[in-house]
Amino acid sequence: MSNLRYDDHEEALRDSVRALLAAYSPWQRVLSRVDGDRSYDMALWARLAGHLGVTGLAVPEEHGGAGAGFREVAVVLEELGRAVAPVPYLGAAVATRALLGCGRGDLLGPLAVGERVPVLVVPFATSPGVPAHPVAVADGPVLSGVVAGVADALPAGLLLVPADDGLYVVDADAPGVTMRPVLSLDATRTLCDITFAVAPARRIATGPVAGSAVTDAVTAGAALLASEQVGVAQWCLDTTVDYVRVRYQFGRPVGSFQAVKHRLADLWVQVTEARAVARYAADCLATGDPDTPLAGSLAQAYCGTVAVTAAEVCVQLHGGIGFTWEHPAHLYLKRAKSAAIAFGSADRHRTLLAGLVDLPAPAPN
Amino acid sequence: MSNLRYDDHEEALRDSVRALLAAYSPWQRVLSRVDGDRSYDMALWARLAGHLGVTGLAVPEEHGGAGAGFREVAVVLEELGRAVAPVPYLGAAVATRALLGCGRGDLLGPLAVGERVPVLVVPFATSPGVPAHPVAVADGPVLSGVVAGVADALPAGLLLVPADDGLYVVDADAPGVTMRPVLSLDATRTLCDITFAVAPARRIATGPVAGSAVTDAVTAGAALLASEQVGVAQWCLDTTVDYVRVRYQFGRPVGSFQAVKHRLADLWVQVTEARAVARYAADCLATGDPDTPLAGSLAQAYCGTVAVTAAEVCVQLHGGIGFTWEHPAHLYLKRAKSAAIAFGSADRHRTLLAGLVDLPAPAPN
Amino acid sequence: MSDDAAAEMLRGRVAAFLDRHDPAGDRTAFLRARFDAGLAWVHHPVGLGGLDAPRRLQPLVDAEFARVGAPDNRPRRNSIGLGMAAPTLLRHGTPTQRARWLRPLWTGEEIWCQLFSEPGAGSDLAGLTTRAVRDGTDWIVDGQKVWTSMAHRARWAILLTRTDPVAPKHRGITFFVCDMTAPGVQVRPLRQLTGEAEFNEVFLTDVRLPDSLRVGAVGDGWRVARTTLMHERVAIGGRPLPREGGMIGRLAQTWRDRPELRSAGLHHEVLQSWVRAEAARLTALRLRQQLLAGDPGPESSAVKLSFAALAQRISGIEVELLGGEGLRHDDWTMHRPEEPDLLGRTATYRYLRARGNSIEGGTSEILRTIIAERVLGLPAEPRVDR
Amino acid sequence: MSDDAAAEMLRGRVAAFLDRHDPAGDRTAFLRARFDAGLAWVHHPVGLGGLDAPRRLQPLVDAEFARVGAPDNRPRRNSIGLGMAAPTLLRHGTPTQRARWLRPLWTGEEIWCQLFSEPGAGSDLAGLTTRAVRDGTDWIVDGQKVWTSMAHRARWAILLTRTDPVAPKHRGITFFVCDMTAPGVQVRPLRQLTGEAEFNEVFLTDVRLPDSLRVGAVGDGWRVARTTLMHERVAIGGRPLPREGGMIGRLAQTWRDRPELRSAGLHHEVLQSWVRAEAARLTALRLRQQLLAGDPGPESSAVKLSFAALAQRISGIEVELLGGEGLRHDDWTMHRPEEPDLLGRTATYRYLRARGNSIEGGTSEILRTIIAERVLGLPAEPRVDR
Repeated sequence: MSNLRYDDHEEALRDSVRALLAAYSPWQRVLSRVDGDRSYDMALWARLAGHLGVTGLAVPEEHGGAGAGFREVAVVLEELGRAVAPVPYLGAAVATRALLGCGRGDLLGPLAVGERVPVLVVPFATSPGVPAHPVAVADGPVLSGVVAGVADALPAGLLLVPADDGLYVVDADAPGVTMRPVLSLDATRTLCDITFAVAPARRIATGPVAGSAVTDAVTAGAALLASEQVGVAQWCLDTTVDYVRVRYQFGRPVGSFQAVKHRLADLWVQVTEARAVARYAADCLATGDPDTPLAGSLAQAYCGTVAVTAAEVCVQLHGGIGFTWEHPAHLYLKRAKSAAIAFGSADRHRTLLAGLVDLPAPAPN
Repeated sequence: MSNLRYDDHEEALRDSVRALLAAYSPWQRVLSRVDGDRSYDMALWARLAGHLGVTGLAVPEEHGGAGAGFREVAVVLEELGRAVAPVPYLGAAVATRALLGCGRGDLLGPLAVGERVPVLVVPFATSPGVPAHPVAVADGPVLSGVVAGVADALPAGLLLVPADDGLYVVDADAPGVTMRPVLSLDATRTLCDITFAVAPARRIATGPVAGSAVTDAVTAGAALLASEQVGVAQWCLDTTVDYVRVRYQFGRPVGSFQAVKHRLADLWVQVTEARAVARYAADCLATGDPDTPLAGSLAQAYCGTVAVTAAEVCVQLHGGIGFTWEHPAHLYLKRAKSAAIAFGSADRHRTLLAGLVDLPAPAPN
Repeated sequence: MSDDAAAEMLRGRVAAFLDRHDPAGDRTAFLRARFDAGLAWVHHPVGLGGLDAPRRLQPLVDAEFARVGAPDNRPRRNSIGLGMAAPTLLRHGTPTQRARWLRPLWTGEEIWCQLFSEPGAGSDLAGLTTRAVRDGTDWIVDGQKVWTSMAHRARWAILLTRTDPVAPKHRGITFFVCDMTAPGVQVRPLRQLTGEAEFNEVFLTDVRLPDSLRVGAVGDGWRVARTTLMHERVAIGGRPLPREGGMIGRLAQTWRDRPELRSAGLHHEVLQSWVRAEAARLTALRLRQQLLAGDPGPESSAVKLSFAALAQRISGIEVELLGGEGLRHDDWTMHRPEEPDLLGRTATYRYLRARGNSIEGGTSEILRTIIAERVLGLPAEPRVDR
Repeated sequence: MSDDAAAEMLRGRVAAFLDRHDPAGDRTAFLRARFDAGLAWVHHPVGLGGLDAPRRLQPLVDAEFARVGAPDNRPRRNSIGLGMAAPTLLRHGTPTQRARWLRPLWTGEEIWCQLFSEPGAGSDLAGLTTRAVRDGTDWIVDGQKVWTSMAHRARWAILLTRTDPVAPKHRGITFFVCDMTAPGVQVRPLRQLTGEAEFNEVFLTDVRLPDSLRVGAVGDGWRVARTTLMHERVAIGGRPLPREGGMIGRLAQTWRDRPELRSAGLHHEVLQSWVRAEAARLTALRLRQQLLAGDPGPESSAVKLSFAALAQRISGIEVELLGGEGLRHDDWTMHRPEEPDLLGRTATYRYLRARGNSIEGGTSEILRTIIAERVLGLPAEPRVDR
């Protein structure tokens, strides 16, 4: 049976990540970066790799990683979500799954020490089972085409590019590769459009292996993103609770008004449920459970909406101050709304679930 | 422009219907009838006809009616909904629309004095544009077949039966006609299954006239039912407000707790909107506005859900007492839930709206 | 003793017990013997049905007995006795009381009910007004209780009374065990909107209870009752369900079996409900894992809230999905079911019965307030009562 | 005078006015003359822009002027002046005050803003702490105001101050008109989560206001402010929209124009939103018909609540419908728009800006409380403030 709890070592991992983020990535620092278009904080990334070694958690030990697994990766993502930290951790985890899926864990060695971040070059909105190969291959091999709205690619060193005949790797600084940052809804995770113009590439997998490595990686993205969303939602809940306890109106803490209390109680229920769902997804992913596609779709059908609700309630119950640029709530709102589309919307995942659990759509008229 | 208000004479009509229902159909009387399977209160019906003359409101003056219109009929339905009164007024109004639609207002003369109630023999759940003609015609003509779940037929005298080749009338007490009462969710409007076994009939319309008379009558049902639903919802809101003002818990009226207040405020907003929607539907119907199909579908896409919500909130905020048989809330809950299916569910009407307002469904994959 | 050692010890005890007692023999004798062997509630003290073993090992013992087809104590017939009265008596009862009541309670020979709620004291339970007045070594009880399931079959009741009408409201309450056969106890069925009567009203008129039926100190009844109520919430939250267990399974099956009923809009509703039901199920599972690890957490309130909301929503969708069939009901006559037949009857029954889920056992409003104050630490409202 | 007679009289006045004044001539001169002719606010007294005519005839006059292409007073540029300051001054101002302010306010020569909200007094407006202390015939004002739209362009402000710190909180408030050019008035843009700044913070440091700027009696400011706030809510609820006006139109158009984005689940969401938007629109229309019939009703609160909820929901659906495109924003730079460009910018902008709809002009929470207490007559909560 799936273990939905946090083990003691996972709690310890959480504590150390939280402490590091509190020291080096307070929200004021995150906010100060988002007016630019290259918001990634690679100094923070280096600390996550150097101080805590968490960038290689899912990298096998023989390749220099911690040999832990995706349950631990999910715990780190919770904390990163809680801090809206601008680091390419999610993208690296997805790429890790892709490389492990085609037996090329050897390419992950540098990641374990925080270098040469790998990223799967698909639009951030890609959902499992929707192949989109806008990149064409020619002899060399060389790649040509444009992939729009890729997350975590700006600071990446190694691009994993799915194409019709397999999965390719391209150096991010190879000739013919251009990354154009996108003005993103979530400025803490700036997307970019990547143009390949006869860019030299290496093929690392072909046929069904490549196909399922990519699909499984996107499923992993859906499953892991849920933990980040839980972190976002938990921050929004905690911060709102703290605020309404000290904000007085009509001579009382706002948090003593029953409608406010009940709204936050309902939100707590949702966050509690989202946590169980996210743990299930992480555990399935970590143990190779055949229920992983279902768990990933369930996660994105549920947790994304919870994070958005949490951020919306956070803004609302902060009143005017929550609507300002100078308050961090909007960073979470934008992260949450953006993440609700990433790796497929709730609606898309409900459709996938319909197939997985035999609840078919009506026949067309 | 549509008139969404109540005119003075409509308010006067409302007052007189409400006074009559208060005197002759208090909820205790309605409740006492619903343990049987023939719950219709034809003594009350006779009073509505005799004292107020409201059974023939939409019957033209030359046939002995009031020559008013469906705006007034809608006002009466609001009050009947408010009292969950067990009379076949809705069914008679739908049948009136059908007979007027095929130029046979002459058959409505008896209705104006409360006799020989006509009813359109279609399942109560029928939505506009879904023809279902389970009755076959043979020479005579005679009709054979079964129509299931017909509302307001038990006390009817004149059955209007759609068939493939036109619209027929059958006397309710003709040989070969059997009405079997159905144990109904809404026992204040007991449905029945009608079996025609070589029952003698008269054809009163053919071809497109018959088809559009039936469709328009079902649309009228959707449009008019909305007013009944507003009446149901308003009773639920008013009764709940009255209760929470006097019910004390924790030394305070329950209605002073903010979560209760806000829930009732939200409900008031919904009822207020439902009233505007229902008035629009009634006005369109009364004036022959080409927007009537849209108004009818809008009405059932909105007002049915509001009535259900109102009844559910009513039960909930009454606490235990609202869950008992001896409190009238359940009569409204059952009426509301039943009416939400009648003449097409909200879902069905949203689909109809999609066609009417050019918001097409996605192409099938 | 480690868990593994304790488990081995318990398995041994069950095996030894089964050597001496035939599971196919007399049911009551078998259950009494099981109680006496300490295999009823393993976490209870020796002599009170237990062996002072860790509570989380009980499922193991139950499984061992089930494996050989031994009779159980029909726990659903006496859910209030087992779930609420027993833990309360264990914690607050005198040795004499525990010795008298726990054994026949566990074996099912004596059914228990709960006389807490009153017409004027529902959510505000501590506002109760049923009086108990001392008369020599007895107490005379007068008042009316409501929403009492099993009262018509119960031998005993746990009863809250007001013994001090002038003390602050939580401090004037005393807890008793009420003899349901005593003169002056009158039980009447309370008919619900479904037509049937699971519950009762209980009228207490000059009911004479000896002081030996008092549990806890005079005026300390609220504290005793908190033990009862805590177990009520845990009990509701604790059942593990398989995927599609409960109402969602009925809806999903109807969807699968009846393609002609499907529509795109209802597909959306069905899928949303499926997702929410599965999320709630995983939450209950996680709660259970935490409980078994000795780390209960406050998730049980979440589980009850979601359960009620889901049951209401899912059954409502099912009625709508059935369309014309959803307008037909199966039975309005007055019955006295042991428990609601949620999955056996029509969708209309499920829809109506589910309205009670957010009222019984603590309204959803009260649960939200409990979560807000006890879990989130939000401030209480200004109190105007004592 | 009957309505018909009054309408005929007004049509005659407009025609006569247009004979004497060229709509294509100097804008300000034209508007001043229109005010002086009593055709600005026909329900105002003669001399204050009106003719003591029924208020409901104003649309007729406006339509007559619009028909010949006459310049209007750009009402959206001075919405607070026209919508809130003017009715307050009319009702509570002295003859001198009304004569000084109403004409340039109506013509748009002087823009007004509102200094009511404070960082510590948002929903609880009467909890304001900006002090005004008498100094001879002047008042010295100190404090901080927030959420002030148009402050950076305004010539005057309506201002609430606390003049008696020990009186019960609603009774220690005095209403002033603040000269925004006075020394000590500092206006700073307040950047919103959209990146732009529609609003301002206004710091008042030893601002000296002559007593002639006081409106209403000392300590009577709350009563004066209620006039202002009543008009705020009516103003928001009053706009008539065509079908698919507002955000629903954008969503519907995207749905029609972009078949490749469609999904069955979002179809359900789009249709539900369409229905709710049309219901809200008909409600606003009905409110308007009631207002015109002199029977206002409380529907304006319903309209504002629904407007906010719909704008938030619809824009959220639009972002989701756009999928990958919905992740892209158009502009985060700091702007100072006259009003939010809700239909011109990206869906992300609409989504973010709409978060403010349930906060500005009275939070949705406060509106619900107002409905509960004033419309439904539910009891107030126990008050712990003065």
